[in-house]
Parts: sequence; structure tokens; C-alpha cells
Amino acid sequence: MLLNILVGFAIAFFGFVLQTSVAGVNRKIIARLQKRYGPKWYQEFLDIFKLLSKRATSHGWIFDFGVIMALGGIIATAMFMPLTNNIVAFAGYDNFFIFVYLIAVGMLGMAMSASGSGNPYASIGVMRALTTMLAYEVPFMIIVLTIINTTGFSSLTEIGLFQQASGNTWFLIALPLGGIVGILSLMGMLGKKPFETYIAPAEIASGPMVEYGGKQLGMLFIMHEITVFIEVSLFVHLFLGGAENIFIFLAKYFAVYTFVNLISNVNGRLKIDQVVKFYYKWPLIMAITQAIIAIYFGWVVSI
Amino acid sequence: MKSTKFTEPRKLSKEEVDRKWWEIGDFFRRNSLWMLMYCTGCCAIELPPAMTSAYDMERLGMGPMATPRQADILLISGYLSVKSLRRVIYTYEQMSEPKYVVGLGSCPINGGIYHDSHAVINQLDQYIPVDTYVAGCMPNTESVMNGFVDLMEQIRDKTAKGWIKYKENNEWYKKNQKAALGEVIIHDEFHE
Amino acid sequence: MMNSMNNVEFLKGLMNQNFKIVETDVIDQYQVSFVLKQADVLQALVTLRNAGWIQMSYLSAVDWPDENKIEVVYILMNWERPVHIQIRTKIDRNDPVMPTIIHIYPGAKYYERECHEFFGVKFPGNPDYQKQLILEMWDDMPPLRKDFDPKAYSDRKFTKREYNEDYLVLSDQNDKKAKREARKERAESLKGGQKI
Amino acid sequence: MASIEILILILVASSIASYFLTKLNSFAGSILTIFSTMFVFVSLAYYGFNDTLITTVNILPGFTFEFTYLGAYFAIIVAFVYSMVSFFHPYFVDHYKYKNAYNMLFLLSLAGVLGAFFTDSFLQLFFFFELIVWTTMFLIPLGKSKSAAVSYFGFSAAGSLSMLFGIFVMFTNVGSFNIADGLASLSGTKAVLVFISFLIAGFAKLGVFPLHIWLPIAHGNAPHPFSPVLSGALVKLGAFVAVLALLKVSPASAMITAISMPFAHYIIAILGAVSIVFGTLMAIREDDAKKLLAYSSMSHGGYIIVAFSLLDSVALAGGFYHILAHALASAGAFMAIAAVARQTGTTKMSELGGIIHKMPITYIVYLVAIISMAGIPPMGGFISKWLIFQAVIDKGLIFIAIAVFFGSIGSFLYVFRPLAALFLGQELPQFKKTVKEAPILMLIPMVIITLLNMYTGILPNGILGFINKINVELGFFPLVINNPALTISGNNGTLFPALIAGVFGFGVVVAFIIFILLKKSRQVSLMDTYTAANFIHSEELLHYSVDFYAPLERLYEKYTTKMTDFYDALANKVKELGKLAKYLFMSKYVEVAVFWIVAILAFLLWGEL
Repeated sequence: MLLNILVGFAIAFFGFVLQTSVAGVNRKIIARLQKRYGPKWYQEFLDIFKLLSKRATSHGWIFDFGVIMALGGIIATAMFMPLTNNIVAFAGYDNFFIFVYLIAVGMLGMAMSASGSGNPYASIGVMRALTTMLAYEVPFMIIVLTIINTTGFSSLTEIGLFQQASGNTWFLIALPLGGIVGILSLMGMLGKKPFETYIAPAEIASGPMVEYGGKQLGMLFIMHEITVFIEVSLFVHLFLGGAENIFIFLAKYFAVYTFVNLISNVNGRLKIDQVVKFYYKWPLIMAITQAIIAIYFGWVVSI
Repeated sequence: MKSTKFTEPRKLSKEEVDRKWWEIGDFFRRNSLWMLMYCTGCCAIELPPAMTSAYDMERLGMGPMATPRQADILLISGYLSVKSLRRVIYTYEQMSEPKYVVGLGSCPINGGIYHDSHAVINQLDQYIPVDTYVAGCMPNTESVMNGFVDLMEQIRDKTAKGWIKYKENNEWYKKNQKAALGEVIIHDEFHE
Repeated sequence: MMNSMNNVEFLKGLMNQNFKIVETDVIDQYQVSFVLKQADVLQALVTLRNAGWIQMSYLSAVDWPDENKIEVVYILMNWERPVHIQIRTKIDRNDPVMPTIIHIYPGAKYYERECHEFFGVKFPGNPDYQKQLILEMWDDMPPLRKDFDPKAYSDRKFTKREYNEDYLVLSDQNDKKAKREARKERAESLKGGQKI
Repeated sequence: MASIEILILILVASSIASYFLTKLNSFAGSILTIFSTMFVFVSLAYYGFNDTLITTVNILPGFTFEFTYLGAYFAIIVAFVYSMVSFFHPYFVDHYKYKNAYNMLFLLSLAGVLGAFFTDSFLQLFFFFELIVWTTMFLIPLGKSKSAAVSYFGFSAAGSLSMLFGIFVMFTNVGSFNIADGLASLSGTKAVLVFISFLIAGFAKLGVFPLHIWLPIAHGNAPHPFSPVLSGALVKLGAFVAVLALLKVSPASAMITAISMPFAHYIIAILGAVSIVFGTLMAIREDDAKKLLAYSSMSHGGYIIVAFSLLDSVALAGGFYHILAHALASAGAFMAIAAVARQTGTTKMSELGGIIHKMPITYIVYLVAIISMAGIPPMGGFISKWLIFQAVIDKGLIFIAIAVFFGSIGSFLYVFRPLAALFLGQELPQFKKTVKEAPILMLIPMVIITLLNMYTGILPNGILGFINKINVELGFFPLVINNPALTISGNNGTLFPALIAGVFGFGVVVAFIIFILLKKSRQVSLMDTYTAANFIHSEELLHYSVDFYAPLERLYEKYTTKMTDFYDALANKVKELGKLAKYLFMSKYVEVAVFWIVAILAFLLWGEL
């Protein structure tokens, strides 16, 4: 059991390193897209370690406790995440719902800490983050319901293996409407434009993060990187057929994150009620259509 | 000949360990400078070219930030009226340490074209410590970039010590602020 | 336009009929200025408000140190008849007191405070005309009076940077008066909306 | 050795004793309440888990009792909530006008609950039901509003009458009042009638759409210590009746093959789903913390109904576990709010702020309760929601899944609101001096409930083992639990709650180490926040607690009054009918009334004579 925990921690740490590097490379890609030179690929590491080295301000024990709870919850979630079919810390327990709900502990910790700072901008940001979550989660869960219902497993490795066993029929292709919903929901989860309403630096001064500086902000950055790792890996395992080995995982991971990032960089920002209306219109309709087609009629695209 | 015998490694004192850590921290700090831009003056117009594809500030690891808590640099672009000086001081005190101040243009240096105005202060470093000035009315973008590189070198050479000076000579700064502003923090019907 | 000229005529008729106008100045077809006695001002504002000039655009003052007067200016706007009206009245500079108009135009509350802050005009009747509005913790004479010397104030209040003599470029202070004269002349020449 | 009869008699006796004792000394009376409820709970739990409760009747004439695991499970939960809440009595009863009656009625209603869960005959069930309704009806108006009791009584009476109707229909069909035999041998349209009428009773008691109107009114206005009982314990009576109807009656209805569910049960599940969505949306826009929790009770009632109507052993176990988890979570949350209300005198979120600085333990209690309520691990709510999700996904119920997921995410929104508005933020000046942490006797039950919330989330297998007995008793498969390994197997996956909790603990430890190793932060006050460099000196201006979810609320606030409007219109119609009756019968002329009575009698006896 101790070994498993160490493996899990290694996965969480690997996720942090991976996502931080990928994010740095993506900053470079976006810079090239905008005809700029762009920062160093390890810029994100510099940012995080700089923040950790600064002397922060604290607004009382709940402010600190929330940050610890947020980072702890996210590390715990990442520890369950399978990387490939074989590299998984707790085989058999990488249940989909653990990711969705254990991530929520981290989110709750962050929301609590942000509200505990007493800044109204932070509360507005938290409100918007929770509202966005209410928006993107329902269509996403319907698609995941379809996937679990089709495969009969809720374990991520099993879902990945199922897709590999059926001749690499990824659910992105097998459930085409569902794949689109998955990408849209992933953008909402990652807080990418046009759904980055809850960060909105020019409008509500970066929302929940408004009062953080120094080590608390650094820890929240680490938390954010691991969260992105979890969400993108979820997508890889659910829709892209998991990974047989670590290189396939890296390739898929990089492709998904870069694709989403590229889309987001040509978009503006929606208002929060527009976000809710958007997700409860087309993605939800598509998700329900896909679910009815796949579950009740059994029509799944196969190559 | 040197002794090959195992010598006890010299025990580093706490100050030395701290200094080592501080140097490592300085490496990160100078490569990732986040700015809070106080753009009340005309010099702010030089920042868009500095940030976008013409000069691309991001390749130095610099970027704009939303709040003083997250920022490392307080960038004062242009003249400061008495009213905005209060806010600048308040903002500066909210920033997390270490923190640096960069003054753009001639107004923070000596008042510039507003040197005889009743509403504009003349010399910013009387009220908060300034690490780098970029002269010019307005300074062109190259000099703005040059100013930032200067600041990085100062951080490397450990001469960017404005925030320590502010802590050590706090009384002197407070006295100057009081002389120019009366009170820094005001409490009236618009500030309840 | 016929209509707009009619507006000016209508306005002139209205004012001349009710008040003793010291001076009327039709700047152009959209701007008219009346100089009134201090005692008539409130009545004139009431009349104009009833006639449709419902918007109080601005309230300010002009300092005339040579005449020892301060001229209070009210600028009104009517959205039906597009004419800006300036109601001007000169009051004593040593003790400038003007009754408040917040009962006629409630929005004037803040203009009166500003006017008091910058020119020292008192507005009895406005409950908080003495409170600070724009200048925070001001400790000198009202700064827009002509005899206020901003340079002296700045020198006294804000520390100056010390330079070596060699670097200093001293501007000719005497130039300023000539410049001011020239500016005045130019302003005169621009009156009426067209360059002569 | 404990007999149900003895326990009920003890409760009745101590209720009478506490009536007089409270008259002499309210503190002593309340202590008696604590002891008697604790005694009842302990003996129930001990003998109930060991199957050694005695059901023979020696003293009470005409009563018969039967031990079922189902009844025992409900009775233990309810008695637990009662015994925990009774710790609040010493601090609250003095505020009420009839404090002796308060203690007496409290104990009497517990006696009613015990009887209802252990009886084997429907007539007795009805009797105990009425006992509970009448006792609680007099308890509720001791709080803020008298009209709350009216609406509570109205819906409860409708439910009771509907149940009575069902009982009589069943009696004409089967010829027996026995619960087990009676329901099982029902058939044909009579079964449908009984099904519907029992469900109306269950819905009215559980506060499920469309019979939910009384819930926020009664919960919000009930005395502060009674709200946890209402929400955590008494609404579960409705779940009990719903279980009887949904699982024991099999009305003739078409099978929907795609989802392998009877049509009738699917309709009920849809009603449960509507209740989840409706309760969530209403809770999001509520300003009173107690009413917010009341709407959340409605939403959780919807979960319970959905779980029972799926006719799936995993969902069934999830439903039963949800009853426990929600009882604990909602009791914890309501008790925390009650503690705050006692110290500050209000439950409106817009009037409160920064209570955490003075009441940190209450805050932790509330935090753990809402984590469980939102279904986040490692608390009990996660286990039950996971089990329900398993069944919903396995059956492929898309539309119910929308509601279930929506309610689950929506619950983050509404439970976070009291946390932010009431506990966090700037400490308002009016509470700076007066507020302090709740007294120790109030903290004891709150801490116990908090620990249990965690226990149910980390080590659920002991309780799930008991639930398995209920599953078997009701004719379903037991849930697959692996006891030494502490895992639970659902339809499509395995859950290891202890591992999740352990890993979470590990993560928090890692984060804590990172935190403690880094440079110490500078402490600043909550007024020293980023305000775009503006100087703000008063706490209210910085505390954001009014209209928290305004942009979201704006999307649906037009539709929120539809149901209340409907019931208002119905109430008006009933009033008019009453006026007509009054006009006919209560007029000055006795002859007119006699004429109508004779006429109606003649009409009723038309065919008989």
C-alpha cells in the first residue's frame, strides 16, 4: 500500500511537471501565433518558484487552510489518475466519479479560501466559477453516462482498454456528437476562453485569485497545473482510447491541450449568463441526442 | 599538497544559507517579473508596443497582472497627481515582498511639464522608493525595455533594494508623505 | 436653420420680458449668454426651467481679480430647443455668496461643492457645500483664484529635485505675461464661432 | 433487553414528567429530555443492531409490534437525531412561550415515530402518524410564524387522509390491516389506487414535488432546534411510506423495455427528478439560510424517491444510505445554523457575516455537513450519491440523470452560499462584541454529528451491512461489499472509501508540508484587501452576500412563483367552498341547515334503502 501511495504521488508530481512544461510550450506556440518570440519553455516553472520564494500576505487561518485543502485535494485526485494501461497507482479504483467529486474538494477549498479573503471580487469570481461548473458539468456527465453505459465500466483504465480492444475506436469518433460536447466541456473545465468568465483579469481582477500573492498563489498555480493535468488526462482516457505506453499518452495529451488552447486563443469572453445559456442549449441537446442514439438504439460509429 | 583526509564540511551559518536561498530566489524573480501598471499618465501609450509583437515583453518573462498582491513591479507611467499618490502608496504597501518600483517618463523624476502644478507631485522617490527611472517625455519603447533589463541586472547585483529601504527608512518616507498629502488614507463620504 | 434662430428669438423675448438683462450675447445659434443681476438669477433659472431648460449642464465661476469680482456661470440645456444658455452674474470677490439652486436643479449639489472648493464661493442652503469633493485635504486658498500661485505652492509642498546649475534651463518668466496677452487676444478673435 | 412497548411507555411517561419538571425548572426538564432520548436511542441502536428487540405487548391494549430491519433502520436514525437535538433544549426552551409543552410534545412525537416504524398494522401506523402530525403541529408555531403550522398541517393532513383512503381500499381488497401481508396480496386497479394514495402520503411528508410548498415555510419558521428534527428525521417518515408503496405494492403498469422499468415507477422517478431540479433552483436563490436548507431537503427527498423507484438493489442501498447521510448532514447544518441564530438572532444571510472569527467550531461542523450534503468525498453523501449514480447510469436513464447530476452540481452552489455569506468575509461590527462560540453542551452533539459524517464517508461498510439485511428483507439482492478490504462494488465499478479518505489525507499532509516549509506570510486584516486602491472603511461595503447568484437567478426567476401561485389559487378555491358551506349550514335559520343535512343524507343513502 505504501508503494502504491508513492507511485500515486509520483504520478501527481509527473502530472505537475508535464502540464507545467506543456503550458510553457503552449505559451510559446501562442506567441508564435501572434508573431511574437514568446517566453522560455520553462517560464511557468520560473513563475511558480518565484511565487513560492516571495513573502505573501495572509488573511487569517481559513485563507491558508483553504489553500492547503485545495492543493491536498487536487494532489489526492491526481494520485488516482492512470497514465497508461499499466501505470496506475490504485488499479481498479480509478473510478470516474472519484475524479469529478474529489476535484470538487479542491475547488471547495479554493472557493472557501477566496471567500475567506473578504474581497468581493473573489466572491464574484467564486460565484462565476461555480455557475460555470453548473453549466458545463451536466452535458459532460450525460456523455460520460453514455460511455459508461456502453462499456459497462466506470474505471478509466477499463474504458481505455475497451477502446483499444475494439480496434482503437475512440469514443471521440464512435460518439461524434459526444466528442464535440466533450471538447466544449473540457474548455469550460480548463477555464479557457470563451469560458474564462470567472478569471476575467480586466473585469474582476482575476476573480478568486485576487488576494493571493507569494506562496499561496504559488500553491494555487501548482494546484491549477495539476487540475489541468487531471482534466486533460480524463479526456484522453475517456475519448481518445487511453494509452498503451507513456509516449502515446504524452502525444495525445499534448495534442488535446494544444488544440484546446489554439481554439481558445481566437475567442473573446462570454458573459456568465451567456455561458449558462450556451451550455444548456447546443451541448446539452447534442449530449442527449447522442445518449439516446447510443443507449436506446445502440448505434455507435465503428471503423 | 592538500590534505586528502576527509575534512568536516564547513557548517554554513544561518545567514549564509539564507543568502544562498536568496540568490536562487533572485534568479527566479528576475526572470519572472509581473507588473502592476499604474497607467494614469501619457507614458502608458508606450506599453502596448512593448507588450505586443513589436518588442514582446513576455520573452523576458514579464507580463501584466491584475492586482498588487500578485505583482512584483509597480509601474508608475507618467505624472502622479496628489490624489493618485495616495492610491499608489496604498497599493505599494499591499504588494508582497520583494517588490520593485519603476517610474516611466520625466514626471516622476522631477515633475516634468507639470513641475509647477499644484496638483502634481514632483519627485516620486520622496514618497516611495524607486528602483529604476526611465527618462524621456515620453520615453520610447526601446528605453522602456532597457529600463526593465536594467532592473533585472539590479536584482542580479542585489542593488534593487527599494523595498528594504522603505522598511528601514519608513519614518522618513512617512514624514514626506504626510508633508505632501496630509493623511495618506482619507475617510470621507466617498470613502466610507 | 429657421427653427434654431427662432429659438434664440424666443429665448431673448422670454428673458427680456421678465428680467432686466445687463448684457445679452448671442454667441451663435446654439449658444446664448445673459449677464444678470445677482438678485435675478434664481428667478431666471426657475423661469428657464419651466420653459424647458431642464438640464443643468454645468456650474462654475470665473475669477476677475482686476474688477474684484467673481462671475458665477450657470450653463443650461434644453433638449426640445437646442440652445445652451449661460447665465452669468458677478458677485463680490471678497465675500462671494450665492444662494443655492439645489431646489431648482438638484444636480447642482456637486457643482456647487466644486465651485466652493476651487473658487471659494459660498452657497448657503446647500447643506454640505463646504465638504471636500475633488481636492482631498486641501489646505490653501482656492486654487483656481487668479492670485493663487501654483508654482509657489508646488515649491512649498512638494520636494524639488536638486540639479547642478549647469544642467538647468531657466525659462523666461517674463514671457508668460506676453503669452497670456496673446492668448487673450486670440480668444477674443474666436468669439462668435468664426475666425476673423 | 428492551421492548418497544417499554420504550414508548418510557417516552410517554417522561414526556409527562418533563412537562411538570420544565414548569418548575426549564433546565432540569430539558436535561430529562436529553436523558430519555439518549436512553431510547442507545437501547434502540444496541438491541436493534443485535436483533434482540422484544416486540411482545404486555400493557398496551390492542397494539401489536413487529421488528423489521427497515423499521429499525429508520427508527435508529430518527431517534439519533432526536437525541442529538435534545442537547439544544436547555438553551432554547426558555425563549418559547409554552416551554413545558415544548419538551412534552418533543418526547411525544418521538414516541409516535417509534410506534410508526415498529407497528405491523396499518391502523396503528395511521394512529402514530396522526400522533406525530398533531404533536409537531403544536411545536412549529412556537417558532416565528403561526401560518407555517397551518401549511404544514394542511399538507400533512392531505397526506394522512390519502393514506387512510389507501388503507381502506386495501382492506376492502385484502381484508387485513397487516402491513406485510396486505400490500403483498394487492392486485389490479386497487393496487394502483393504493400505490397512488400511499405515494401522495409519502410525497406530502417528504416534501417532494408537487407537494413541497410546506417544506420551506415549516422548516424556515419552526423553532431553531426543531428544524433539524423536521429535516433530518420527520421527513424520513415520508420515505418510509414511499418505500412501502414503491417496493411492496406492484401496480399493474406497462414495462418500458428500453430501461427495464415499470411505467408507474418511471413516472415517480421523474417526479423525484423534478423535485431535485426544483429544490436546487429554489435553494440557490433563497436568502434565509434555514429555508435554503429546507429546499435542499426537498432536493434530497427527490434523490431518495429516485433511488427507490429505480427497483435496483444498488440504488435501493444507495437510497437507504442517502437517508442516513442526509439525516446526518442536514441535522449538522441545521444545528450549526441554529447555533448561529442563537448567538446572533437571525438566519438571514444578508444580515450576517464573518461569524467564523468567533465560532470556528460551528464553522467546521457546517463545513463537514455541507461537504456531505454536496456529495463530495470523504463524507457520507458521496457514498450514497455514487450508489445512486451507478444505478442511473446502468439503466441508462438520461432524463433522470440530467436532474441527478444537475442537483449534485447545483448543491455545490447553494451549500456554498451560507458558508461564504454567513461564516466567511468581514466581521460585521454589530457582531464583534456580542457573538461568541456556542456553549459546550451545544457543541457536543454537533461534534458527534461531524464525526459521524466522516465515519459514514470513510467506513460505510458496517452500515451497508445492515442495509443489506433490509435489501434482503425487501426481496432484493444485497450490495456486494467486501469487508476486510473495505470496498463496495456497484454495477460498473468498485469504490474504496477508506482509500479515498487516506489519499486525501496524504495529499493534505503534502500540501501542509509545502506550506510550512515556505516563508511565513505577513498577516493582514480582512479590511486590507484589493479594492482597486480605494479606501473603504466599513465592513458591510466589502462583504458580498446579497444576491449571490444574481446572473444565474435572472435566467429563471420568472418561473419560480408558478407552483406557489397554483397553490394560492387552490387555497382561494377551498376558501370559497368553505364560504359556501358556511353560507349553507351556518345561517341564522336552523331549518335551512337541517334541510341541507337531510338532503345530503338522503342523497348518500339513495341506493341503500
